[in-house]
Amino acid sequence: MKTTLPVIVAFLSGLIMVVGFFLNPEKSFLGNVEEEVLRWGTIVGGFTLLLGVVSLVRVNSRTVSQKKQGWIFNLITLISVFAMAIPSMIPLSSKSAIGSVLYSIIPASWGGLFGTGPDSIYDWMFNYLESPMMATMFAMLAFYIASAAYRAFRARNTEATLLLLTAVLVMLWRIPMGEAFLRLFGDNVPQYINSFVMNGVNMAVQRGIIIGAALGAASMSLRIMLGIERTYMGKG
Amino acid sequence: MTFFAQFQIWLGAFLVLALFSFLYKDNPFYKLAEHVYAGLSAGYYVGLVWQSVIIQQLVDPMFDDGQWWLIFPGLLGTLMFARFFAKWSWVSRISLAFVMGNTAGVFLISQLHGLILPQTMSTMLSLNPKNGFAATLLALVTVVGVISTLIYFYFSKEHIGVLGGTARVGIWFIMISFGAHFGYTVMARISLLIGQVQFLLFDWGGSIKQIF
Amino acid sequence: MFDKKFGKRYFDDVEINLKGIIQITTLTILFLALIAISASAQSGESSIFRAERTSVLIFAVIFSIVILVYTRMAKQGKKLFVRKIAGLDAVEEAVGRATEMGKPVLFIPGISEIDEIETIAGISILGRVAKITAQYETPLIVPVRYPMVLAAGQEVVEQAYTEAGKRDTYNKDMVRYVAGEQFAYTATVNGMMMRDRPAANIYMGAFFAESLLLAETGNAAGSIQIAGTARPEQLPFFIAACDYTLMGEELYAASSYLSHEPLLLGGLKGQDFIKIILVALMIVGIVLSTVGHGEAFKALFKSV
Amino acid sequence: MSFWEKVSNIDRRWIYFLVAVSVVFPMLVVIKFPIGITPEAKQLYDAVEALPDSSIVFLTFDYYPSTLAETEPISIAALNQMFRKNMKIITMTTVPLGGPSIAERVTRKLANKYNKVYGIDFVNLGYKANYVAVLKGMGSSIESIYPADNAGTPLKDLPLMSKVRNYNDVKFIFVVADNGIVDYWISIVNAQYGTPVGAGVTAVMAPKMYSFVEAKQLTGLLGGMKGAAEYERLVNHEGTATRGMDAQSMVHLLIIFFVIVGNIGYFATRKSGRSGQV
Repeated sequence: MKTTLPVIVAFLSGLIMVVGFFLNPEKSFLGNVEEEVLRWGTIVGGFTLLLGVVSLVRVNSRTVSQKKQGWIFNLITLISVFAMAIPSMIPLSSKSAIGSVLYSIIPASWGGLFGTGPDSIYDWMFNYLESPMMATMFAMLAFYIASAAYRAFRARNTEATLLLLTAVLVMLWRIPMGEAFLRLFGDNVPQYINSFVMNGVNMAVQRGIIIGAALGAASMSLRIMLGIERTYMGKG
Repeated sequence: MTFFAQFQIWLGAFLVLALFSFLYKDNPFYKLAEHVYAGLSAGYYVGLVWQSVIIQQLVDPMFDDGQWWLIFPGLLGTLMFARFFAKWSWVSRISLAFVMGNTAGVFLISQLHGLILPQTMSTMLSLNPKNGFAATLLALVTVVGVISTLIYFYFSKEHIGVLGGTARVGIWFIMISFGAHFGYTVMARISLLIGQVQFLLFDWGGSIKQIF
Repeated sequence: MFDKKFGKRYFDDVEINLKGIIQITTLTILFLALIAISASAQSGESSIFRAERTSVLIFAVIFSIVILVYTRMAKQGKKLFVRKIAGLDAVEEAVGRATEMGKPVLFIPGISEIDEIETIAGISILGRVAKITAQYETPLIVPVRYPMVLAAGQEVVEQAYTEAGKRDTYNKDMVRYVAGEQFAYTATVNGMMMRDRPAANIYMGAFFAESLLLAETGNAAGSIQIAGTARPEQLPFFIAACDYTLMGEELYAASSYLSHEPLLLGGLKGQDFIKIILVALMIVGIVLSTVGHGEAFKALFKSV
Repeated sequence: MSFWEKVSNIDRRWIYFLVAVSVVFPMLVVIKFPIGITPEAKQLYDAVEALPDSSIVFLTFDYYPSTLAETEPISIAALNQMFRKNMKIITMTTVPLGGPSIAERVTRKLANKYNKVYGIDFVNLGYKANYVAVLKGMGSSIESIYPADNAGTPLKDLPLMSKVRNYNDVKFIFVVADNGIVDYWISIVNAQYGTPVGAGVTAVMAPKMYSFVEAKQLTGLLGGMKGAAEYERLVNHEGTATRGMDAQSMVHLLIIFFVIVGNIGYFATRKSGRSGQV
């Protein structure tokens, strides 16, 4: 029961997708079922995102309540979670039951602050706290790339040499001065990089990798549907 | 600039600098920013799922459009939380299995239909020299690249003989492609660094000038 | 009987029968659909079957049969050859060095959800790594980004420790949930690397822009690093910053190779078989196109 | 320790420092390297330029605030070109956060510059969830997807929107994106409704887009900050991308320099036989 039922559920929800693909949606009952199941999938999938939040809150509250070393930082995490989450969940208008109670206490003009709209607290925190940090993490990569290039891009063998030569060539090609430099070797050199390196070799390799990865993903999907692969089920 | 606009800039600048400080050394400011970030991102998911999934896709259609049957995905979603109760955690497998099966079904077909077949087809290029030298050369590069890459990822035989030779060409092609990717990514990351530095120099710097 | 300790790998008889039934049902449905389509295609009217998708159906059927046949062969204990993957020994070496130094091993099973094939491959390699750390009694840290991965990871590690007879040294916090957002996760793991200074960092799974952030920090912390991912856009960074890198499908191959799990092995062999078919088809198509008769052949691969 | 060994084992913080210097320096001391134009950028510019004046065009803001440095300059340059040609612009986004407010901020600023009126010369539709449904739905009727604009004004009260029913009334779609949404603009909108699509994307995405340009599914392509700078030069408006290109060039050259020095060090120390393994 504990494993059989999930296997059957996985099989059926997958099968509907597969069979639905081959049927005409206007002509068959299954076409509509497919659409509905997909919708269910997005809804149930949304809940899995919330699981992470629950785990995070649990882990951090434990540290805080036991006053483990550095618990103050975990408290900050908890405060940040709620500061962002709570305003986003408050209803925007007085239409619903909770909303009508809420807006009898606070002015209705505050409504815009809640939810996830353009003027909300949530949107503000995203734009002015979270995104600068996200952009900074990306920006830090520039430093790391430089140091990785220095330490690791060594012409140790043919493969490494090809990698670093192409990288240098593309970096040159993408900046004004480099492009001018490349033209010294012939007016069409930048165009050749475009067509042979980017559209030629690069595209071919991407295609080979795409095909291989797709085969892997398809065979895994097949095994999940058939209940052969169950790593995802975790502990019973 | 209003006080609030100044405040926004200073807050942003503090967080940016706190994260950048990790480049020198791990320190309490980085640790602070790291923990704020972890919390905010979790809160972000709550808002996203609450508004765009629970309200827009579940509650509104159920109450406004009378789509009562959405109670089932709602229940399945709620069952996910059974995971936190040891005795009932197996129940959450049903919801998970639903999502996994659903994804697997979509994937099985989309990978075969959307990727493998069309990509295989577009590799069937004409190598006829009458298409012109450049076009033929490009076609040849593509064909050799795709096939040798596939051969490199063939595991059922040792890579010796013809197979080994082809695989070797494959790895060369692969390295060239990775180099190109590296070059492009370098460009993207530097641009974002430039963006952050522009923020610090001009926005925050401007604010500092105005204050002092 | 179903042995809870040894988990999912050992099925009881009822389940094996069930699987057989499911497999047979699927194939029957696919075949019936095939026949129905060919029948409806002849009648010419628009039917409930999409005749234009016949080629996809045929390919799907062939694909499924090949994978299932190889899986069955692997399960029956047929010897299936998989070439040795360079760099795999490095995993054991790295754990050995961590033991000598008395420092932990950090393992990251990628940053994707459990429904990603790379994550599953990563988790299965984790099982193997955990077995080695259990034998050497080396501390193991596994930060994860999703609760589902947490559950699967904990189970695999616990099982490895039990199998190695070191159940008493297993600790639930070895696999821990860190943060949900990509860079929040990265920021936290980077902090861990600088504070705990693991001797070896092993990255196996799906990685995105954080690949280099992790690998460079690990390098700065002086750890041996081994990476494996199927994402082509991240591979250059792992290649640049790690000591060994498994590229693309090597990750999947490694997980089958290490685990000697018949199910994984069978899948891998099946994919290899299909790959050869595809290459053959490509060559036929190229030859036909070159002599100017390719369009009809290519049309077989087209569908809406 | 020999000189080259010392150089090879330099503290990485020196490298970080040099990167920081080569980003900051060109911003304070402007050098202005001339910017070359790629055929893909020219193609995009020409396509927009060739449209009749007052054509109705789409401009999307499909990006998050974290990639503003690469994407925002493209939007600004495109708006300059479009407003100058007196085009009627409809903006929208498939990105929930940041997208709607960026669109609002950027368009209003440019509209003030060119004295354009909201509702007549431009409209901001804002964000709606489930992008596949949005892109497909607008093919039959924009109003069915967006009953009201970003501010909540019903579309029928906006003079511009009374002239637009679906993609058939739109002459060009200029997508600015930092995520996979471009694929759907191509595979759904361009493929099924035939409206030409041009794109400005982040540099990470650009390599993949080449195959779409080649297959003529995409009319022109701008890749990353370089692409943005090219477009700024084409529309003759110097913005943050052009100013950033100096810094971009400096860091590229610095990294190339690192690769060269690293390799010299590698071969020098390898010859002396003391370190061969890295």
